[in-house]
Amino acid sequence: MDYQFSFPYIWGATPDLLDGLWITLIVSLLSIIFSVIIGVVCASLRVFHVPVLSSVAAGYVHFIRSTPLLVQIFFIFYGLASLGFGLSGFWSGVLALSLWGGAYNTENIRGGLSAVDKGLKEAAYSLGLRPIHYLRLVALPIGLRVCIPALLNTAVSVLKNSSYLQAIGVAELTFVAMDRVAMDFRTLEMFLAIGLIYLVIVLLLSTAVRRLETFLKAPFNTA
Amino acid sequence: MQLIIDSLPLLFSGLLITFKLASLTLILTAFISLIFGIMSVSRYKMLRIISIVFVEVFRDIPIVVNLLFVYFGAPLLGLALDPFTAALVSLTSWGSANGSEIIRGGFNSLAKHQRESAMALGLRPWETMLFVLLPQVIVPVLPSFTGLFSLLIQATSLATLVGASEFLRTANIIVERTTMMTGESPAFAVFGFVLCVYFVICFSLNVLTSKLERKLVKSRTMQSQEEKNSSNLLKAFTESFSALKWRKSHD
Amino acid sequence: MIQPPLINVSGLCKEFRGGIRALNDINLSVNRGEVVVILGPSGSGKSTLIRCINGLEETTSGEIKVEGKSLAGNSERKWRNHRLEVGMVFQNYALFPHLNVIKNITLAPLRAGVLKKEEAVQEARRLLELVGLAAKENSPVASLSGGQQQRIAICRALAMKPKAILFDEPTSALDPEMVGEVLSVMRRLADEGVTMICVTHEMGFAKSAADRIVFMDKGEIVEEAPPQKFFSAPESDRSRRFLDLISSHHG
Amino acid sequence: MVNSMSIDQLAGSAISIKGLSKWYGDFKVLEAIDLNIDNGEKVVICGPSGSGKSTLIRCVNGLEEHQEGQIEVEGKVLEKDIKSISKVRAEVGMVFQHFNLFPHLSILDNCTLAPLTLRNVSRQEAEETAMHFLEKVKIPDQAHKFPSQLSGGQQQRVAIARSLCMKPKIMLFDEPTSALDPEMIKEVLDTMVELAEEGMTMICVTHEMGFAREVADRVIFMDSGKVVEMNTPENFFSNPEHPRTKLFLSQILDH
Repeated sequence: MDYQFSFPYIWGATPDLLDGLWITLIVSLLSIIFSVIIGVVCASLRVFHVPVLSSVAAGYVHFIRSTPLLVQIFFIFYGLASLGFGLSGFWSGVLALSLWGGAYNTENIRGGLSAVDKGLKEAAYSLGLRPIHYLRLVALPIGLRVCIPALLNTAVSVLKNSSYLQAIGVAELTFVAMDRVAMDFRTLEMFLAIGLIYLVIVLLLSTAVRRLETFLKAPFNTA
Repeated sequence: MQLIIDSLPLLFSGLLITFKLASLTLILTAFISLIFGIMSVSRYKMLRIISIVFVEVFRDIPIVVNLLFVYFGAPLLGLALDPFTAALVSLTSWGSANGSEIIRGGFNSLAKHQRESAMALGLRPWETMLFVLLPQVIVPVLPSFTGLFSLLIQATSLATLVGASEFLRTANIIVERTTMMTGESPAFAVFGFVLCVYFVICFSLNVLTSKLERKLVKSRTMQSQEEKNSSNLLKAFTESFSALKWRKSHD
Repeated sequence: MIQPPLINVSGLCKEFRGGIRALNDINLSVNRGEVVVILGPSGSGKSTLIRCINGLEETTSGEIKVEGKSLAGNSERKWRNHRLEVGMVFQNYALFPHLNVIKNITLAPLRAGVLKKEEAVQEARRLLELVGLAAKENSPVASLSGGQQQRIAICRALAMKPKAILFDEPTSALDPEMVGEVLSVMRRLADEGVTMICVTHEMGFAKSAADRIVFMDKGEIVEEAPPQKFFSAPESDRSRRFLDLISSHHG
Repeated sequence: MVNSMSIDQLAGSAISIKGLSKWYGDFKVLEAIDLNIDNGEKVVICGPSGSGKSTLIRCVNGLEEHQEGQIEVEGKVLEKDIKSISKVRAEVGMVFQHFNLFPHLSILDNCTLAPLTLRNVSRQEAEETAMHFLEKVKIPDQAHKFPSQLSGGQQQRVAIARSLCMKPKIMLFDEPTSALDPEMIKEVLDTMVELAEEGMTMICVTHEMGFAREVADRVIFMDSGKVVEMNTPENFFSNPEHPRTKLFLSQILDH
C-alpha cells in the first residue's frame, strides 16, 4: 500500500473546509438558540405542572430521547416532503437539531431547578413567601446558574451532531470532506483535517465549560 | 400501512442486524469502559494519561466522523473492514469513551473516607480497588450505563451511512423502491414506523434508567432517614448523579 | 534500659497546597498504654496531625517514629505495614456500605493474612460482643444507627490488633443520645490499656479517660498537661478562652 | 363557666394544637398531640432522633401537612390553601438546623427579601429594619458579605435576624445549634437567650440542656411521636417522672 500523505493537499482544501465550517457553525448556532428557548419553555411547563401541556412536554422529551437522531432527521427531511411540507436540507437540519437539543435542555433546566437545596424552599416559605416568589427570587437565580454547564454541554453535542446532516446533503464540514474524498481519494488528509477541527472546537468549548463549572461552583461572594 | 405490512420481512431482517450490532457493541463497551475507567483513577500517571487521551479523542470527534473514518480510512491502512465491523469498531470506541467517563465519575463521587479507611486498615491498593471501591461503584453507575446503552442502540442507526443493511437502511430501501415504482414517497409512514420501533425499545431502557435512579436515591434516602449522619453519603450519591447526568454525552 | 515511646513525632510540619501551614513543628510522644486526648478549636490542625501519624497525609518535614523506627520519606509499602500497626477511627465511620457487619470487620485481617478465616470470624464475634453488638453480625451496615456504626468501626480497627488506635472526632457526627454508647466503648478500651490518641470535643471523656491533654491552636501545640491540671488551671490564655467557650453552655 | 374558660385560654394562646396526628405513609410520626403555648412562653422540646419533635414544629408553620387535628396560630386556624398558610408563616419565624440562608444574596438582601416582597415597605425602610436586627445579633459589619463568607455561628445569627425582620410573634427553632462547631454554639445561644428575655414566644427543639434550664418555662420530652413528659425545667431535670425521660437524660448528660 503506497499511500503518500500530503499536507499540501490539506492546504489546498482549506477554502472548501472553511465554507463547510461556516455552515456547521451557522446551523449549530441557530439550533442552539432555538433549543435553549424550547428548553426554557418546556421546563417551565413541567415545573409549574401546567395541566395537559406539562404532559405534552414530557412526552416530547421522552420521544426525542428515545429515538435516533438520524431517523428524526430522515423523518423531517423526507417524511415532511412526502406530505408536501418540504423543507430545505438546511432548515430540516436546524429543525431536527433544535428539537433534539430542546429535549435535552428541558431536562437540564428542570434538573437545575430541582438541584436547589430544599432547605431554601422551606426557608422562603417560612418567611411567608409564596411558591411564585420562591421560583422568581430564589430558585431561578440559583437554578439557572447551576444548569449553565449542562446547557453548554448540550450545545457542544448539538455542534458535534450537526455532522449528521451530511446524510441529507447539507454542505457542512463533514459533507465537504466526504465530497472531496469521493473526488480525490485523499481520505486520511481530509479526516485528519476535520478530525482536528472538531477536536479543537470541542476541546476549547469543553475547557471553557469546565472553567465555568469551577467558577460557578465557587460560592456566591462577588459583592 | 399496507406497504409496511408487506415489507415486514425485509424490515425484520434489518432489525435483526441492528440487534446483533447493538448487543455486540454493548458487551464490548461495558468491558472496555471498565478497563479505561479503572485506568483513569490509577496511581500511575501514564495509565491516567492514556485513558484521558482515549476519552477526549473519542468523545470529542463526532461519531459520524469517527464512523466514516473507520470505514473509508481503514482500507488505506491495509485493513479493509466490512460495514458491520466498521460500525462495531466506531460505536464501541465512542461508547467506551463515554462509559469510562461514567465510571471515573463514579469513583470520584465515592466518599474520600472509603479509600482512606481501607488504607488505614492496611489494604493494598489493588485490594482496596477490588474489595472496597469497585463494588461500591458498580451499582450507582448502573443507571448511567443503561442510559448509555439506549444511546448506543440509537447510534446503531448510523451504520446506514456506511451501508450496513440494518433497520434504518432497509426502511430507506423500501422508501426509495416504492417512490421509484409508484412515484409517491411513503417516507412519512415508513420513517414514522421506524421512529416508533426505536421508541419502544429505547423508551423501555430509559424508563429502566429512571427507575434505577429513583430506586438508588430512595435506598440512600431511607438509609439517611434512619441515619441522619450518613447524609454525606447521600450527598455524594446525588452529586454523582447530577454530575453524571451533565456529563452524559448524548450525541 | 528505657523503652522508646510507642509513637514519637518530632519537628513535624505540614503545608497544604497554596502554602497554608496546617502543622508547625509538632513534637509529641505517646507511650505504650497511654491515652492522649487532643483538644482545640476547629481548624487548629488536630485532625491533620493524627492523619499524618497514620500516613493519610504527606508530611512536609519532620519525623514520625513508631517503636523507634522512623517512617519519614518511606515507601508506600512501609506505610502500609505501619498502618497495620496503627488503627484509625473516622468521624463518619467510613464503614464499607456494600458489606455486612462481620465482613466489614474481617476484610482487612483476612487480606493481610493476619488471621485465618475462622479465627477472623471468631475474633470479630468476640469484638462485637465487647461493644454489645453481637446480635448485629449479619446486618447490612446501612440498617444500623450512627452509634452502632461507629462501634463497629472501632471493632474493625481493633480486629487488626493494632498497637495504637487513632480517633478522629469519633462522636461529632452522632446524635447526642448515641454519643454515650460510643464513649463508653472507648472508655473501656482505655481501661484495658489500649494506646489511644483521640481528637474529640467531649470534655467529659477527656477529663475522665485521658492520661494527658494536648491542646492545639493554629497548627501548634499550645499546652500539654494532665487533665486535672488542664481543666482546673490551664496555663495559656488561649486554652482558658477555649474552655470558657466550650463549658459555658454544657450542663 | 366552661365556655368562658376556653375563651380566656384562647385569648392568651399563641399556639393551640389539638389532636394532631401525622403519618408518613404507614408510619405514624405524630400521635394525637395536644399542646397550648401562651403568648410570651418559652418551650423547649427534646427527645431522641426520630421522636417527631422537628416534625411537630414544622407542622406549626405548615411546612409539613398534618392528617388529623387542628393547629391554631394567633387565633387563625391553619388551613390547606397557600394564601392562609403564607399568612400564618409571616407571623411565625423559623430558624433551621442548616441556616438555609439564600446563597446568592448578600446578608442584607437576605434580610430584606421577604419584607420587600410581602410588606408594603420602601427599600430604605426595609434596610433600616434589617440593620437594626443585624445589630441586635451583633453582626452589622457583615451586612454586605455573602453567606458563604461567614462562619456557621454567624450564619445562624443572620438567619435569626432574617426571621425577625418579618416581625413575627412566634419564633420556632429547629435544632439551631446542632450543625455548629462547639465554639460557635455559645454565640447563637446567647442571641436566643437575649431574644427570650425580650418576651418573644419561642418553641425550641434543642439538645442544649443548659439553655433549657436557663430559659425555658416548660420542657417537653417526646418519644415515638408522643409527648411523654411535660414539666418545668427544675422538675424535669431534678426528678423526671417517666422512665424513658430518665434514660434519655442519663444518656445526654452523663458524658
